[in-house]
Amino acid sequence: MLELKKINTYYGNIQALHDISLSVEEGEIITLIGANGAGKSTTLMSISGIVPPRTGEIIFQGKPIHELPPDKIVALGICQVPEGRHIFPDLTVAENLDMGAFLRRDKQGIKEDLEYIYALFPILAKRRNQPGGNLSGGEQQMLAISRALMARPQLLLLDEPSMGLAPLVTRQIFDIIKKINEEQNTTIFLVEQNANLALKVADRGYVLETGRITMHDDAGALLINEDVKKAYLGI
Amino acid sequence: MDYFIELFFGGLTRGSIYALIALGYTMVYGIIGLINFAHGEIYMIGAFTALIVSTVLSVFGFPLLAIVILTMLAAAIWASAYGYTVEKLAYKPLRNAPRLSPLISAIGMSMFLQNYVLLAQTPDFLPFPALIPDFPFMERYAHIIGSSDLVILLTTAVIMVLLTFLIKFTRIGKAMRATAQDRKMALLVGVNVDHVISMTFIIGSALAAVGGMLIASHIGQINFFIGFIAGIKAFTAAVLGGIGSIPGAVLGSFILGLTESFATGYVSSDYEDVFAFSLLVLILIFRPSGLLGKASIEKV
Amino acid sequence: MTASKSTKPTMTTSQPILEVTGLTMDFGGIRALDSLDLQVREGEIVALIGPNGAGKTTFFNCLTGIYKPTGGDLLLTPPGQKTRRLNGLKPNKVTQQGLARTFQNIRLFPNMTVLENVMIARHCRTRAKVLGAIFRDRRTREEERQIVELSYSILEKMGLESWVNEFAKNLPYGAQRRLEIARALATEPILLLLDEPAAGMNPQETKELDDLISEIRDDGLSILLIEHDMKLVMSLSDHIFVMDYGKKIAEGNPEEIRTNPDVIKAYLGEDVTDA
Amino acid sequence: ADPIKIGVAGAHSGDLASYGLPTVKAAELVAKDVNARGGINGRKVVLLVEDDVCKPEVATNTATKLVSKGVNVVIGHICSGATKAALPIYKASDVIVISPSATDSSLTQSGDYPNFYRTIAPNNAQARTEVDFVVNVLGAKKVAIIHDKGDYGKGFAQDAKNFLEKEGKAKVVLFEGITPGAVDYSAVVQKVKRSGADVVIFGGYHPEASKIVTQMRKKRMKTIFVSDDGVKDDTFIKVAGKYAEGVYATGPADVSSNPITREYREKHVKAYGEEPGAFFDNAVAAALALTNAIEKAGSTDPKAIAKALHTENVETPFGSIRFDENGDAIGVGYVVYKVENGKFVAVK
Amino acid sequence: MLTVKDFRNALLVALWFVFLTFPIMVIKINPYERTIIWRWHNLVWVGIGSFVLYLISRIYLQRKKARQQRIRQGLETERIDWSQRLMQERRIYMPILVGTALFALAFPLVFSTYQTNIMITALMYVVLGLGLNIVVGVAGLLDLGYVAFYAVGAYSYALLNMHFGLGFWTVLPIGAMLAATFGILLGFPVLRLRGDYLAIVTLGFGEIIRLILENWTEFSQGPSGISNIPRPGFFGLEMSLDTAILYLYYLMIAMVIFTIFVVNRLQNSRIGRAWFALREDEIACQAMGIDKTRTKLTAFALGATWAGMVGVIFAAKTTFVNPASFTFLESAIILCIVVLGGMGSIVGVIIAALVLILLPEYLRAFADYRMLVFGATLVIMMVFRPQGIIANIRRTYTLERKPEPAVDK
Ligand SMILES: Nc1ncnc2c1ncn2[C@@H]1O[C@H](COP(=O)(O)OP(=O)(O)OP(=O)(O)O)[C@@H](O)[C@H]1O
Ligand SMILES: Nc1ncnc2c1ncn2[C@@H]1O[C@H](COP(=O)(O)OP(=O)(O)OP(=O)(O)O)[C@@H](O)[C@H]1O
Ligand SMILES: CC(C)C[C@H](N)C(=O)O
Ligand SMILES: [Mg+2]
Ligand SMILES: [Mg+2]
Repeated sequence: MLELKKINTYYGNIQALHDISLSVEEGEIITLIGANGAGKSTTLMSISGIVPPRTGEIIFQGKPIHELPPDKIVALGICQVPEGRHIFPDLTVAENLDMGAFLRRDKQGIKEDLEYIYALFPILAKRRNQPGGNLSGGEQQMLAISRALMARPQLLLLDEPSMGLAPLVTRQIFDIIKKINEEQNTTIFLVEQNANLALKVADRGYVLETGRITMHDDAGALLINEDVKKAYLGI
Repeated sequence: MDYFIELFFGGLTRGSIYALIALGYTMVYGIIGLINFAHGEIYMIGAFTALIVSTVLSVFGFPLLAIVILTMLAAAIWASAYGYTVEKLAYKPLRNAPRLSPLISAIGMSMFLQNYVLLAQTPDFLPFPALIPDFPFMERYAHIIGSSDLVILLTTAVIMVLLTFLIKFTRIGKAMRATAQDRKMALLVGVNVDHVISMTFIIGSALAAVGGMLIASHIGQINFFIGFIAGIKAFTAAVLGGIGSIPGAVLGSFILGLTESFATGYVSSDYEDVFAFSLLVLILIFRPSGLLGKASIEKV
Repeated sequence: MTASKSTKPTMTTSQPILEVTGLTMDFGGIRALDSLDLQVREGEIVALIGPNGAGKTTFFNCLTGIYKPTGGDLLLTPPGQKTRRLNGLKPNKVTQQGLARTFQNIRLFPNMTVLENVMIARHCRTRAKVLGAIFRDRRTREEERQIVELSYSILEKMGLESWVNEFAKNLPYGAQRRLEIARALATEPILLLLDEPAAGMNPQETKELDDLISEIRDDGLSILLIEHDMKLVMSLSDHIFVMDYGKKIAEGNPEEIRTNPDVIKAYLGEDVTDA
Repeated sequence: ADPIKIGVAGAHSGDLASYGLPTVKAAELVAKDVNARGGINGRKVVLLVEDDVCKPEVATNTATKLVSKGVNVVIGHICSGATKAALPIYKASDVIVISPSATDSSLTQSGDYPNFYRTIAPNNAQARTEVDFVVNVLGAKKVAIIHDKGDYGKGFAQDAKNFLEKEGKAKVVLFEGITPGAVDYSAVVQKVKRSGADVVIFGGYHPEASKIVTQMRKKRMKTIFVSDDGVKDDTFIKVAGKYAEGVYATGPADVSSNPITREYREKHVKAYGEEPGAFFDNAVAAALALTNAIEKAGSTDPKAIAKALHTENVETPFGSIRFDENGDAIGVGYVVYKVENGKFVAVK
Repeated sequence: MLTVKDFRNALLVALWFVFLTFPIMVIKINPYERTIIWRWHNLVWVGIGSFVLYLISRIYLQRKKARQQRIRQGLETERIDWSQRLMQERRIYMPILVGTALFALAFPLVFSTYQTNIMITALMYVVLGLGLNIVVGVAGLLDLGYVAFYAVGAYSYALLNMHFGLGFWTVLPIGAMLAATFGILLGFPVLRLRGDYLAIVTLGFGEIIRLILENWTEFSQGPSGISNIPRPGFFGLEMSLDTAILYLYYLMIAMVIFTIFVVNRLQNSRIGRAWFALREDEIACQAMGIDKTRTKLTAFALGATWAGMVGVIFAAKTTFVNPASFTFLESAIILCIVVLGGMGSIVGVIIAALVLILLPEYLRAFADYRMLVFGATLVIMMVFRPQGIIANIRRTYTLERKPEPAVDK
């Protein structure tokens, strides 16, 4: 479904990604793990077209997308929940969700999805008329994920969804990720610091070190890999 | 009492004039956080285009109504084109620059446009034809409020309602608000940010042009410098109302217009601007984000 | 830290240095803190946990003067000194009284060097004025020298010495977190407030942070910690407070909290091994 | 022999250029004539043209530049403020200055600038003429005075006020400054209306004047509007259109029948293809007076020139003039004009 | 190098500008006579001009890209920004420094009085720029009314001299102090305003001061201003104009050196650090124990002090003051100097002041095109060097085992 071919991404003159190649199959959950600053978020930003790669190709459903502007990429069905949530602070919760569905035109479908989301996260329903900026960190994370879901993405890019969340919520969110993946058949590209948890829900995993892919395997296999354990699982 | 009412309407007219310009300021500020000093010049260019087009049309013998409509259209189109081009040339390359760089670019643009018109046209004042005729039914009230005052007031009211509707309920309005608050995230939900910013400049400029035409027709003369003074006042009004807020810009403009009118009427026009700016300082001391601006306690 | 503070505290019998009673904070209609009571004793690491939106950060903000609490009392008793109220003090005064904090979303001075970030924190402990700065008299020079020296030694301790002249914004995330702590330490606090220091760190990095925080405590500071990483909380804390909806719902040592049914229901969930 | 260097300073660019450029042209025309005659006492005349944009702080630089280039005399500056700033520099270098348009009374009357002359009457002479007219001819009892807060407009207004108050024949019911460039003057206009004035005296330039007159007439006010030579400009009539009818303005006496005036106006049309602009006649007078004085003095010694200016009459567009001990031209005065059928017509 | 596509785009750009400038460039109306002049030739110029300019900008961009490409492939080492190099390598900047110093000292001896006079003006703006730099560049407070303090200084001298006969040297410190006092008075209520709100309030304040000077005739003689202000004295010596200008020139040079010295020391001090930090993040700053209001006030008052001093010098130099010299445009120019120079950078501000003040002076030959070029220059400079001529470099410290700060600047 998505394929990255040898992409190189730069911030100014600093190279953040070196020849990254990876692929995501339809319907699977893959995860990208790595230390701080390894380039995980940059990978996602490259896919979304915010920081387009200087060289290399990104193919989505057979079409090259690495030269498209971000809005066209979203229109193709790739949505991202960025690191740090990026809630629109002065829009209400409801308006934030509405923004998620910005490119959609099916009023009925939007309404249904909204109901679905309010059922998934009752707290959001309760706060629907409050400005997003006043929500707590966890509430904002839920809102951010919900907002992305409102676009009905085919591929959902999640950047550290568990950051700053209470354990209970973290688990809820991972349950929901699985649920979306199963119920709506949404393909999920998960970037996570909490490698334990990520590898448990994922089908496959990639390990990123200072901008280079150093390992790639089934999630289960990575979970028991000694190097991974030492470096990322803190065991 | 009559005197009070006269001053009141005078203030309203003045306020409406400020409002038409202030709206553009506030929109641009709201979306890219830039004090667009060149906005006053866009207003001036709108007025000049209107003068040129209306003269050409009237030389060719068009009827008044056609002249008014075509002139307004032409002024709006060309002012928008200038607004659009200015953004592309002077601000877009500076999207990620330090905060003050676009401000200086704007000041430079403002000087450039002033002198451009000065050189291409004339430094002298030119008479502007009265595009708004004296309505017969207004004759009874002419000593209080003139026909063009009435038209300006109504136009401002209509534009404000339309604009509020646009921002609140339309797609482009939503996109504008999203872009204003978090540009990166707006991109990630599929908003074409460049397009939205361009649209903001285009709409703001068109409003300024309509304002420019009405005001010029009301006052009866223009030159290349009219944008500067009106621009500063309009900007003050926008801040007074809470910059970034559409109703705020209008409210701020009315308050400023009325203050100036009453200050002149009951105190002295010597200190008209002193009153205006003192009011601004006073209001900002008690409401640091303007009248309708959000008092934002930053959440940390 | 400085030599004067290296006496190791005794754990249980120590005095409360921070005493919070009935703290309430309203935002318009929302009551973010609802008569909260809480104490921190000298030399303790106290954790504050609770669901998202429980009011933990708000509590820090009230404590450090960024918000003005609607009601309640905040009392600080530095070891061997008189008790003082912190209510209504400006943030800078609070810092002067000996409270230092980090922020949930990192707030460094991104375009200043790492060393300068720490040197800034010495501001409230130094006195050079405009004239001193211009004439650079002996005292000012001496003071500057001490600032640099002390800042450098703190950075060394935090393992940041190789970055001193780098812009803060160019540091990797983990290092930025540590720099924030270093900066807080440089204000010579008696109580250190950490707001989710492990957020965004991988388990390995979290482990290093664990050691770092214990070290700081061993230097004689008391620490109040907000954190969602239970492994870190359980291994570090002497005492844990649990909040929900602005209220305290439980307190106790890690073992008590881990098994408290209210806490499990509101916060931990059934199975705590992963998180 | 060395050429005689005549500086020409004033606003040559920017929004006030239209007041300054005609002076440059006048100087050019006169210089051409003089040089065609073989110069003054065998010395050619060269012009050093410098722009001061009518700003005092720039004018000091302009003056310094002219002085360091070794000018012998200067025609200019155009605006009173700029002139005041520049004069001390000329004074320190003993350079004689003659302005075609700077009208601030104190320039000649304060005694601070013995090197200053002008071919236009001072503001207080203008105010004098105007007040006499308002009181004696129009028979006004209540007068409202407004001005544009500028050095010229306010100075004039102040003089008018002083005269009115001293004589006490009419009452000054309003004295206020308006903000030039403001979008609307309705409040001031209302105030004038309420003051019950029969006559408004305005000190300032035509753009504001036309706005105020227009608003007054639109409000159906019939108050008589009287103004100064900043308004006595055809542009005023063109801009204010029908509302200009009946407005009075003072200005230099109409000299269009004077042969010298005619001569130079024709030369201007021939050389530049258009009618001359503001203060052209005054500038021609200044240039003629200077060249004549140098010729009569037989040298460029400032003392000799000064003496010649005070004693030797010279034929100018304003007739035969010389300068009084203050430096004001004797015989250059003001008359009152009225707009009738779209033209300024001198009132007898 | 240029592709067909580039030419096609250039054509489109040219067409757009032809359309854009059509009414204003082509049609000239005479509303009195109701005649129209069509200036079609302008259209051609606009078309050709924008076509060529577009192609030039394309070539520039391509070059830049190609260079980056080569850097990436390791074919070329990255060029260090010249401004950084200038500042960092002693070998380069010492000779420049010495050269500049010699040039500055010899200037009035080599050039005419007029040139010297212009240079004095430029130097005044250098000091004004450095003063505002404390407020805007270092402390990050956007002040659009800086000219108010300049006016306070100028009128202090004018009025104190007129009424009490006080001399230049007596008033210099008084003017500075008065300006500082005004700074504090204004600062108190408004410094808690954020960013652009502060900007507009300071703009308003600047206007208020000017309007008071204009209207309160009894106090300030209104718009006709105060003339015959004496030039700076030198132990009562009578001076000719040339000598007076010479004297003023060296006085300004001394003033500039003094200002650089003070500003440099301030920046690298405890207070300077607090200002920088304040600019970066106010909340974190307070959490570090910095008194926000007080630190801002100090910056504001110090900035005002310098404006006050230069104001006194201004009055002494022109020997005449009137309110027209203190308009918003003046504040804007000083602000341009600060930003164009590179916020917080002393050398940058000096260069920018010299460029921005000398440029229009020497462009005077272009008369009417002067301000057009000036405006365009501002835009172009910002677009190509948004961080300013010389981006500010933070002081670095070298620490050996026994830490000893060494200034690297
Ligand atoms: N806007 C930027 N400008 C310059 N460099 C950047 C920028 N954003 C990231 N970088 C650099 O790029 C590299 C990769 O960063 P990235 O954010 O992708 O890491 P990450 O793996 O997501 O880390 P984290 O776990 O901290 O989120 C880092 O060295 C970082 O410093
Ligand atoms: N400035 C504010 N204005 C309005 N409401 C606020 C403000 N700050 C916080 N709140 C509200 O107060 C509640 C507590 O927020 P707080 O940030 O303290 O939560 P928290 O416990 O730190 O959560 P998390 O663990 O997610 O960071 C939230 O519901 C939030 O919406
Ligand atoms: C009309 C202006 C150009 C000059 C005016 N008379 C003055 O004295 O300033
Ligand atoms: Mg990341
Ligand atoms: Mg929190």
